[in-house]
Amino acid sequence: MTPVIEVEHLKKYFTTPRGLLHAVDDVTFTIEKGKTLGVVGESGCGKSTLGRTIIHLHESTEGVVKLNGEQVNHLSGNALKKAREKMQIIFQDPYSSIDPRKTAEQTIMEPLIVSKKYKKSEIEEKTDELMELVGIDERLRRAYPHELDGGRRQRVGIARALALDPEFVVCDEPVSALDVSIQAQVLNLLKKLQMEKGLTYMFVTHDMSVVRHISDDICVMYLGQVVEKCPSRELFKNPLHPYTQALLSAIPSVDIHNQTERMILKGELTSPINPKPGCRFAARCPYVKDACHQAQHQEEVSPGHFVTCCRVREL
Amino acid sequence: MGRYVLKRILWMIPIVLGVAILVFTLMTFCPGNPAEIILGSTATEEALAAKTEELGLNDPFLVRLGNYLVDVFIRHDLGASWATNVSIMTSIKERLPRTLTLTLVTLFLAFGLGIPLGIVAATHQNRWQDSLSMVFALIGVAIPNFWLGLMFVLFFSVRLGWLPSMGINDGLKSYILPAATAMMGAFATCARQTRSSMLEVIRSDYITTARSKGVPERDVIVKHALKNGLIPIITMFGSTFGHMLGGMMIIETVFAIPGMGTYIITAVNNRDYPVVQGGTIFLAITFSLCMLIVDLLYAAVDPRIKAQYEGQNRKKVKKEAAA
Amino acid sequence: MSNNQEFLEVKDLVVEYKSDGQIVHAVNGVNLKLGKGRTLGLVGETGAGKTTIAKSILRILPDVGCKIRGGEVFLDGKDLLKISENEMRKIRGNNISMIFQDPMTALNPVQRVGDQIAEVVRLHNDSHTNPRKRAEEMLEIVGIPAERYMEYPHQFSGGMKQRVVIAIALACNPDLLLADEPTTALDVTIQAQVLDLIKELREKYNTAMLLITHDMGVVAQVCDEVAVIYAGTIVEYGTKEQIFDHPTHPYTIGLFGAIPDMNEDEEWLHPIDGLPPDPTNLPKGCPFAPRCKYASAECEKGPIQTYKTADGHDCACCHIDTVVKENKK
Amino acid sequence: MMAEASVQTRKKPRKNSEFLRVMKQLSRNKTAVIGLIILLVEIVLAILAPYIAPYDYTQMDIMNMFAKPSAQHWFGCDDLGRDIFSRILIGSRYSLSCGILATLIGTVIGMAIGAVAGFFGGKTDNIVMRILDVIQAIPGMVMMIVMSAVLGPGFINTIIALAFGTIPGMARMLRAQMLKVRENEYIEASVSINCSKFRIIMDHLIPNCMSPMIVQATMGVAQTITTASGLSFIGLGVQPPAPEWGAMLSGSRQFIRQAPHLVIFPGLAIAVTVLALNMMGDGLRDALDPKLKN
Repeated sequence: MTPVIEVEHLKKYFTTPRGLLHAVDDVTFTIEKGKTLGVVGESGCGKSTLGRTIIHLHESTEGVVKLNGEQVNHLSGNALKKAREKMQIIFQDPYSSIDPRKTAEQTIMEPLIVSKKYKKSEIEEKTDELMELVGIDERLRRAYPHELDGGRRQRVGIARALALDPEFVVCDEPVSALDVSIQAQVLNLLKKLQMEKGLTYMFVTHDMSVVRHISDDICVMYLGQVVEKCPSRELFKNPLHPYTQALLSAIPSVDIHNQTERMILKGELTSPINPKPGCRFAARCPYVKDACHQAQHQEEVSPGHFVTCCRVREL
Repeated sequence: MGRYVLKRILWMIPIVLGVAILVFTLMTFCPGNPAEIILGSTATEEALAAKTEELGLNDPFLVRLGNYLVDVFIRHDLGASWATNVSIMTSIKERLPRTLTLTLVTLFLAFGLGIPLGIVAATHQNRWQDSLSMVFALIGVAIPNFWLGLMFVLFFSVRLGWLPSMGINDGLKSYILPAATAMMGAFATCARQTRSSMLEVIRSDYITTARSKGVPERDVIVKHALKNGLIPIITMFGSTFGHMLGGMMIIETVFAIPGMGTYIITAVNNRDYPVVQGGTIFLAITFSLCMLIVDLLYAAVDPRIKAQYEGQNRKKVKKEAAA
Repeated sequence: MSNNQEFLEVKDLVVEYKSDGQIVHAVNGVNLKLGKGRTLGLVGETGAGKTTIAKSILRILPDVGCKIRGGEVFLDGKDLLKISENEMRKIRGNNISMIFQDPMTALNPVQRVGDQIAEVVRLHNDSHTNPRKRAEEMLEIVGIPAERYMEYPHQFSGGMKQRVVIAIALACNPDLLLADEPTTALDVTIQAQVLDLIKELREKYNTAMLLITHDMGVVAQVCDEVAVIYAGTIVEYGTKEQIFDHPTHPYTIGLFGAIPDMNEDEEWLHPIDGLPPDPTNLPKGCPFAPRCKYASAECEKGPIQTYKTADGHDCACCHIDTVVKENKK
Repeated sequence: MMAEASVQTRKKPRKNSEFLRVMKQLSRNKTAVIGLIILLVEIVLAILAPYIAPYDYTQMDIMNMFAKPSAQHWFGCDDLGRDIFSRILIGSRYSLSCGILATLIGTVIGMAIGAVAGFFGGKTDNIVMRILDVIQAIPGMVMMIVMSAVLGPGFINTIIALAFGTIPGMARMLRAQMLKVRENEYIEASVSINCSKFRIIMDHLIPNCMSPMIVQATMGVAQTITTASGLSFIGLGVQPPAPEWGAMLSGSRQFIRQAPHLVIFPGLAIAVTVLALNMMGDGLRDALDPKLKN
C-alpha cells in the first residue's frame, strides 16, 4: 500500500536580509495511513515550516511531496484546491487561528461553503455533525471566539480542519498553548478522531511527553534537518544522536525518585542562515570531532532507526 | 548610520520632484486664462495672445512641465508673481523665516507643555489631576484655532488692550497671541498622546521589573518609562509640524502676519498661480526636512531602530561574536 | 511575634481586582510558609492567581483596580503589608527579588543591560561596592561575557535575556527569590541551562525561592515543598515527596493524570473534565467541586476546611478519606 | 471565559453581537454618551432646521442690525439684522453634511487604495506608497488650499477637496492594519481551506481592520468640519451668504469690536460639534480596544 504522505528531499529556503535561511533542508520521510509522525525540535528548527510546506501553505524550494502516491507540491489552481481538501492543518495558537469576528458555527462552515460541493441544508447538517464530533455544545454555536476558552477554540479549529474530510492533518503544536488539564482533553479528542476516521497525522511539537504519547514514529529536527528518525518507543529507549540524547535528558521528569544526571548543552540555537556543510549541531555537541564538519549522511543504524551523525557507531 | 542618513537625504529628491510635478499638474487645471489674469479683463485680443505666447502656454504640457522643473531645480528660479511681478524667491526668502520661526516656537511650546501635562495625567490615572487635564485637552483639541485666535483678540486686545491684534510691528509682543493660538491644538493632542503612550508603557513588564528592583516611583517614571513613552511622541513631532505649518496659513490670516500663509492665500484669491506653486513646493521641502530630522532623532532614542538603520552587516558580526 | 515563625509566611491573603466593571477574585485566603534557603513550588493553571501572590508579596500589583483585601505577609517577622512604601522599596531587589516569566519584555529596551543590573546594585549600595564592577561580575556569573555590558536587550536571545533578568534578581544577594515561571518561555535545552543556573546560584547564596510554575516536572526537579493552587486557593500543601507520592486532593490527582507518562504507554489520558470557574463568580464552596467526581452537596455548602493528612501535608477537601481509599491501589 | 455565563443564558441567535457589545461598552462610558447625545440632537436639529428655525435665515432686518442676544433673537442678529440662531441652525446642515460626506467618500476610496496596496504588496504596494509619500509631503492644510484653488469655491468642490485630503491617511492606516492582521494564523487557515483572495480580503481582513478605521473616521469627521470651516474662513470654501459656520465667522470678524456675539456663536457651534465627535471617538476607541477583548 502506498503511504498517505511521502516527502522526498524537501527543501524550503527563505531569503532574509542576512542571507538564505535554510528553514527546511533535505527532509525525507513517509507516513502510513492512520499513523502519526511526531516532529520534535526547539523553536526555529523548521518544524512548523515543514508542516506548512507539505500542505502547500509555503511553496517548496526543492523536493517532492506526494499524497497517496501523486506529487502535489507543484500543483496550482483547481488541482491544488483539490489536494488541499485532503490535507489540512490545526494551528498552535487558538487565539490567533480563529477569526475573532466569526462565530464558532461560521468558522466551521466556511470550508464547506468555499468548497461549493454542498447544498445549504447539507452544510447545516454537516456543521451539526462536526460540532458534535469535536464536542462543542449546541449552545455555543453562535458564540464568538472571545467568549470561548482556549480548549474550545482549539476544538473549533479542529472542526474546521476536519470539515472537508481530509486524509492527512498537520497538527502544529495544537496543545502547547493550553493548560495541562485541557491539553489532555484535546489530545484524547485528536486520538479519538484518528481512530474513527483513519486520519494520518503529522504532529509538530516541542513537548517530548506529548509526542511520545501520540506518535508512532518520531523525527527529531535541528536547524532544518532531521537528525534522528525512528519508532517512538525506540527513540525514548535508545536515543542515538547526541542532540536527541540532550533533548531527552533536558526534560524535567515528574518522577522524583529517579532523577538522573542531566546532560546540559552549552550555547544556544542559532538560525540556519547560509549554513556551512557539516553537522549543524557540531557547535554545541559534546562529542564534536573534525569529521563532524564534513557533510553528513543519514544512516540506518538498526531497522527503521535512522541517524544523521558520523560518530553514531563509535558512541 | 552615516549611510542611512545619506540614503534618507537622497530619498528626499524624488519626493520633492514628485511634489513639484503634482502641484504643477494640478495648477494647470485651475480655472481662468493666465494672460487675462495678468493683464486684466480690459486687455485686447492681441495683447492676450502675445502674453500667452510669452508665458509659453502654447507649448505642450510636458514641455511646460520640463521647463518649470529646470527653472526650479537647476536655475533655482520660481518665476515672478503675476500680480506684483516681484520674484517669488525673494518674497519667500523674506516670508518663510517668519512662518518657520512662529511654527517652531509654537511647536516647542506645545510639546514643552503638553508632555509634562500628559505625564501628570498618566501618573495620576483616574484621579482629579488626570480628569482635569484630559477635559482641558479635549476642549483644546475641539476648538478651531482661527476662532480661538478671534477670541484671544477679543479678550486680550479689545477688552484688556494688552496685546496687539494684528501685524508684526510690535516686535516680540505681536507674536504672543498667534503663538498661543496656534499652540492650543498641538498642545492638547500632545498631552493626550503622551498620556496614552505613558499608560501603555507603565503597564509593561519592564516597569514591573524596575519596581521589583526597588526603584523609587519617581525614577521609575523618569528613568524607565519616559524614554520609552516618548518614542511615539517623537514620531508625532513630525506630523504635528506639518499640521502646524498648514494651520499657520489660517493663523497668519487671522493676525495679518506677512508670512507664507498670507502669501499663498492672497495668491489663491488673486489667482496668482506661480506663487501658489512655488510656496507649496517650499513648504513641502521644509516639511520633508523636518520629517528627516525626526527620523534621525528616533534612531537616537531607540537603539532598536538604530540597529535597523545601521544595516544588517554589523548585526551579523555581533551575533556571531555572541555565539 | 512568635519565635517559631518561618522566614516567609503568607497568611490569609486576599487579592481582588476590577475588570470590566466586575470584581475578579484572584486570590482568596492563601496561606504559605517558606523556610530559609528552602524552595516552595506554587503549582497551578493559568489564572489560578499564582503571579498575583508573588506580586502581592513584593507589593508591585498595578495601582489601578488591584487591591489587597486582607491578610499578612511576614518576612523575618515583619509584616510587609504594613510597612511604609519607603521601607518596602528598600526590601525590593535587596531582600526579595523577582524573576519574570517573559524575558522578552522584562528588560527595558532602551537601557543597556549592564546598566540595568548596576541600577539595582546602586539602589541598595553598601558604599564599597562599585555598581559597574558588580554588574560585570554578575554578567560573568550568569555566563555572559562582561564585554556585553554596553549592549541593549534586543541584541540578546531569549535565554540570554533571562540570564540578565536572573543577574538583576541576584545582584544584591537576596534572601528570597520569587521566580514566576522562569523557564516557560524558553526552549527545553535552554530551560535546562537556566534551571541549572538558578539552582547553582541559590545553593551558593542560600537563597529561599518561591517557584511559580505549571510544570510538574520542573517542580519535581527543583522544589522542597509544593503548594497546589486552584482558583485562588491552596488546595493541597506538603513536601515534594508527600505531593508526588501521595497526592490527596482530587485536583492534584487529576493534574498528575493529565500529564502524558514518559515511561509507560497508555492509550488515553485522563483529563479533568470541564473548565476552571469564572473568577468573577466563584462557587460558594469548594471551587473544584463542579469538576470533581467525588463532589457532594457538602462540598458546595461553604468554605472548605483544611485537613492534615500527615505532618506538614494539608489538603482542602472534605472527602479525603474516600479519595485516599480509592486511589490506594 | 468571562462571557461563558452570558452565552448559556442566550439561546436565540444573536445578530450583530459585535455591534451590541460595542454599544454596551460605549453606554458605560459617560463621556461618550454625552458626545453621542449632543451629536444626535444636532443631527435632528439639522434635519428639522428649516421647520424649527424661528426666522428665515436670509431675512434682513435693519431694525435689528447687531442686536444683542435677547428673548426674541437668542444669539442676537448679524450686521444685516439676520437672526444668528436661525443661521447657525441652517449652517449645521452644511457643516455636518460636509464633514460626514467628505470623510465617508475619502474613507471609502482610501480604504480601497490601502486594501489593494496591503494585499497585493510588492510593486503595486511600492508605487501606491510612493505616490502617497508625495501627496503627504505637502502639509494637509496647504494641500486643501491648493485643491480649493484648482476646484474653485463652492459646497460640492469643498467636499471633493476635503475627501481628497482624507484619502492618503486612510489608505496608509488600512494598509498598516492589514499588514498586522495578515500575520494572524486565521488568515493562513483561510488559505488552507481554499478561500479565494477576494474572500480573504472581504471576509477576514477588512472586518478585522475595521475597529481603528471607525475610530479614525469619527475623529476624521471632526477634523474635516474644522478644516471646512477654516477654508470658508479664509474665503475658499463655502461662500457667504451661505450660513456655513466658517463663512459666518469670516464675514463678521470685522465687527468683532462692536458686536462680539457675531463671532462667538458660530465658533461655539463648531467647537461643540467637534468636541462631541471627539468624545464619541475616544469612547469608541476604548470600546473597540482589542486589548480589552481577551
